[in-house]
Amino acid sequence: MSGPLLEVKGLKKSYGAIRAVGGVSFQVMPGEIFGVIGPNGSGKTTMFNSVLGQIEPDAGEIHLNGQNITGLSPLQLNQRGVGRTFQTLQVFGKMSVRDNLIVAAQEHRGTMWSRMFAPGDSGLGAKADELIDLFGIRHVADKPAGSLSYGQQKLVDIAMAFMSEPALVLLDEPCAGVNPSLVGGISTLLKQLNQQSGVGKRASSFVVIEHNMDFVMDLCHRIMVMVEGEVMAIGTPDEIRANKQVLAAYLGS
Amino acid sequence: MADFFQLLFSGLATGSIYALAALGFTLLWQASGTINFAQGEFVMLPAFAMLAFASFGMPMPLSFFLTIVLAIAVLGWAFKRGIVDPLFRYGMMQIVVATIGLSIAMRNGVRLTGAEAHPFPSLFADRIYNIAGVTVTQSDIGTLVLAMLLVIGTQAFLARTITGRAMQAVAQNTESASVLGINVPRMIFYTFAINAILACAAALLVTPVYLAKFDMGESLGTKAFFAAVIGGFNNSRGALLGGLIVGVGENLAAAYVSAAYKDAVALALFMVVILFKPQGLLGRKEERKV
Amino acid sequence: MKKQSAIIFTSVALLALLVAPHFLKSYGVYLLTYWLVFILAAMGLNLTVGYAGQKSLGHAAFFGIGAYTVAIMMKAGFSFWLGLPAAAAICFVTGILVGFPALRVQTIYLAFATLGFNTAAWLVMRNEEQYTGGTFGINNIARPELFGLSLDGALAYYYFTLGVTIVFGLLLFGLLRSPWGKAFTALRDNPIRAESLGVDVRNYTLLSFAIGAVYAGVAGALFASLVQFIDPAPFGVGQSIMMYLMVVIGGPGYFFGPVVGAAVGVVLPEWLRFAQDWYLFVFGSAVVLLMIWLPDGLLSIPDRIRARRESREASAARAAAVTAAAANAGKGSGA
Amino acid sequence: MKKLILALALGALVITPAVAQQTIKIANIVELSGPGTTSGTNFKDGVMLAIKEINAAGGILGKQIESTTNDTQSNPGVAKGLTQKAIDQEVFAVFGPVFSGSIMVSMAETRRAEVPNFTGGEAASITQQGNPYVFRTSFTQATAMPKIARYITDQAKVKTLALIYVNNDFGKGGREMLMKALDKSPTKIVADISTDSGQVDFSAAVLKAKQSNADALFVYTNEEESARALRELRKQGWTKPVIGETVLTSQKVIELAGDAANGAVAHVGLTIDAPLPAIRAFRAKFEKEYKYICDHNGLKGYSGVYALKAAIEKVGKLDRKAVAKAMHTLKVKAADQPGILMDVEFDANGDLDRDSFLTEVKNGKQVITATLPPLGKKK
Repeated sequence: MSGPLLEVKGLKKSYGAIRAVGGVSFQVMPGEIFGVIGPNGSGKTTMFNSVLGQIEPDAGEIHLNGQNITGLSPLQLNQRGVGRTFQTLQVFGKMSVRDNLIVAAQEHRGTMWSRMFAPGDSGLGAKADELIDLFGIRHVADKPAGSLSYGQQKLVDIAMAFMSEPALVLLDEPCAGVNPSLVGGISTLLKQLNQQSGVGKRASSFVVIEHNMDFVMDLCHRIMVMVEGEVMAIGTPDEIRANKQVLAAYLGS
Repeated sequence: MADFFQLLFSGLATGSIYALAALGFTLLWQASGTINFAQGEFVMLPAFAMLAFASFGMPMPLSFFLTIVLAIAVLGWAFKRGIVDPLFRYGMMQIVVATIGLSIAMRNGVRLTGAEAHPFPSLFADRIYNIAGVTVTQSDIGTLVLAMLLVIGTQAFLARTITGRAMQAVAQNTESASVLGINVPRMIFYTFAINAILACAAALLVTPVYLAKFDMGESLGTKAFFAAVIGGFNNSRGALLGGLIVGVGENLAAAYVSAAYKDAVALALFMVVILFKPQGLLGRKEERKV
Repeated sequence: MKKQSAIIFTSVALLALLVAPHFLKSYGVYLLTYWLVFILAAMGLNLTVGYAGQKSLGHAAFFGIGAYTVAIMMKAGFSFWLGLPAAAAICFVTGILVGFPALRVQTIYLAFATLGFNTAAWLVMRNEEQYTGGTFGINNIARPELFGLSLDGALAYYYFTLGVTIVFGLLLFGLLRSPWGKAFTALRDNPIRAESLGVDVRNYTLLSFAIGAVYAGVAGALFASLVQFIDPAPFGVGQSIMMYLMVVIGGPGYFFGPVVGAAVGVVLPEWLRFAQDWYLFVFGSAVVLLMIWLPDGLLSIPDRIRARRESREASAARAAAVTAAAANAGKGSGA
Repeated sequence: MKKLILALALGALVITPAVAQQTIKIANIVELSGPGTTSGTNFKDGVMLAIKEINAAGGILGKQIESTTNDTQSNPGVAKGLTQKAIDQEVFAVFGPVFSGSIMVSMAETRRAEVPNFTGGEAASITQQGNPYVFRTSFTQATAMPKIARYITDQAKVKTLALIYVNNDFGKGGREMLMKALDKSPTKIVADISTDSGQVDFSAAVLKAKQSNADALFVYTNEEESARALRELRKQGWTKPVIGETVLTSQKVIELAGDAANGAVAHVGLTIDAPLPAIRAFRAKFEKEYKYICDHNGLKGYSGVYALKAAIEKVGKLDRKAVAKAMHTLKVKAADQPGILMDVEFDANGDLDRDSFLTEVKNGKQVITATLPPLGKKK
């Protein structure tokens, strides 16, 4: 019964003569935090965007809970419980923080027509408050998101991905550009969210791309190393740390 | 067949005029993301300036030269500093509205001097040639040749000279251009200056046909705008192609399709281009930024 | 606090609108009605452009479609009350069709596409003479009756228009407060992120056009009955650009932006007539200056004042912190 | 800037209510911007010149004329508001607008308020609605076109005619009237070519006319477009007759078209080049005052004011209803009322009739080749 939540099989994508991803396969189990690391240009982002429906892979299949989701649009993926964050800040700058959180989940409440003229918070006020408190952004909750500091916006950005209680969340460099003092906080938050610290009603799985090695090693249950579009290794943080090949690739041969 | 060539040639002559005005559109768009809805008025003002200088008894070349100097100052420098610079960072909406306001002010300002159309001296002799059943005037040929030369000359300037290349670098990527040590504001000003000079040249060529009138910029601006979009808003050669297509297209349509719907042909092409090749026939693709 | 002052302001304005015509002669009443019609049209455009971020330069086409629908139907013997919903329905469908290009192209290219649509609509209005009267236009368009009351008088028609504007204003207000409003704003601020959060970009884009078009269509219907004559001229690209100007000058994305913007577009030129021959020159220059002064529109003034106050407070706080730090540093070096 | 301040001051003056009944208030509601600018400006200047003269000569019934001028932007919606404004200010008469769409809405307002309205419009439909308060200042197309049609068929012996018209209310109205007038005649229209207002390139239009092999071409467009059409005709070697109505042989077209205008023939209701001393004097006065040569619209405005003056003097008091009534069937002789320029007769619809001219451009000058009697006299 407890098969993989996400299964990627033989994913391939080329841009002209340049092969970005050359046959990547992996599985993410329910409740697992799955890290993806690799040098720049190793195909992480291409793999990520293929899973998220931003680009169409040349070959391979992607399954969610055993269902084939290859080629579905970002919208359809979201409707099937896939959330994501972006590498760069992607909050709705002119809306308040609270509205940012509400809009992040409202489309999962009822139909489009039932939402017409419905109350503005879609019954998501309590949920939003929960996350606002969890993320410690209560003092800025009513300010326009665009007016916050970078770190605060990053927190809002991450919180938005969890508003609709997704089964799978893909996080693209959640620590990029963040003040080192905040990195630990984000790690703790993600762990809490993963262990359903009163937020998710079911276990959620994460896929995390990140360059910050300490962060990945601390957070993830398993880690996949990608080099030149191929999977070099998949294993627990300890296994990866001990892998000579990985060390060589990272330190440069 | 002679009829067809008659239409084709007249269309080319008219189209080269559109191209000249369209070129200004594309230059400003590339350099500063400005869509200048007052572009037609930018041609109308120099026409009146030249007439004004001429009315003081100045010879045409001198009044043309003085008009260029004035245009660089007003339509180039003052326009950039006064309107584009303060609004640049707010984006397209604000610049569009400001240039609309500017065109209303310019048109109605000139109207105060009179609502009459004034004849304008042509550069060319009033002579007609008959080539294999096709009649052309010297001014048709002259306008076509001069307009083409101006478009090609501008192209060559942008592609061949150091300044021109620097201007193109700025148009393509402002940030890396400034990293390379290019004086970005100056290059943008040069673009505005060139636009002003082209407007003066266009005024010299089109006014004998369009006649100097306060609202002459209205239809010229619209046609040039269509031409620029069809050819490619971010490509100077596209302006030439677009201008000629619009000029020839409306003539052929008027003769062979329906005179009342002659604008619909350019329009249909315009829509097809926008929907299927929004960067224009010759434009390069712009990445959609996340 | 902000809410309260908004309520007070709105009620005072409404009261003024109710009372004002009694102090005005027929020209003043006509001008107010004209203004209301353009408020309604600009409200629709504000939804499309200001809230949903779809750059449309074809709004006057919907305005014209609404006007012609009512005029043609009334000439054919149908009631205004049949024409009005027909105008709204036709505009809704056309709006959806015009929205499709917005799924392919954005920003200026969308503006170009809508501008092209407007030109095409105008050509049809001018050339299809058997239906639209061509350049002769349609004359003697009647004003409707409401519950047996004739709306023929200037004052009656004013109150009728005011009523329609308020009803549609409330509907829009309700819509914008609902989840739809947030979805539109999300679409404007960041369509890619919005889609990744489950916002159906396609549906909301099309609806932003369609609903905006309905407002323009209803406004057009009221316009036809107000002027009692229509020809293609006021439905061309120039009018679209003027409507766009009204939205941007008023403040795109501000609910009351169209009210202020339409005042600038409709009432200001009339008021400037004391400048005689100069009035349009002054108007054009005023638009340029307004834009440079307030690029986010006239209704951004309160926000701007607030932002200025906040930045002043912040810089004061910073200065205090610096002084304190300096004092500390002084102490430290002194010790 | 000084001008602006002056304008502001004037504006303030206009707003202050005038002393009732001491003056005769007239509102100019004309096209001073948009596509109708040239016509509207000429019309207004004509009206203003007449007012100035009349005031200098002691006014009408000893009362001075006071005028306001407002721009319709060539937009009927604005024209309607301005007419209401004029009525609010209790003007005695309204002059303008010239565009038929605008006059359609403005005359509905003036009718309701029973204010005489003098229009420069030529569309036949204006006076076909039974509105007793609207009056022409020129021929309607319904009067002019039969006159020119008679010339085309009887004198020029044209069997087949090509027609180039401008696709606006003016052009289309003229086209319909001409077609109606030629309907029963042996002359057939073999090419019907629409052009746009502001059109620059006439090569396709002229080519189509040539292809039709017509005996003659009728050109019915505004001044600038007429000039461009004439140039294109010459370029493409058109040698057959070119015929027009009023505009084609006007001073402005000759100025703009140069040599290409030579040979063009047109019927002209009231022309600045008429060999009449009154019109010569008017032309000189107008040019001195406004620094340009006025077209027929200037004459319309000017003579319109004098027609109003004649009607008021006939009634002997400032009573709008009585004046409007007197305007119908009013006959004014230039001998009694020099400002009317030519003898004129208004009918029960508010249409006017008088002598008109057949003109031809010879050596860059408009020459009158024949004087045509009023249409009514022939019946």
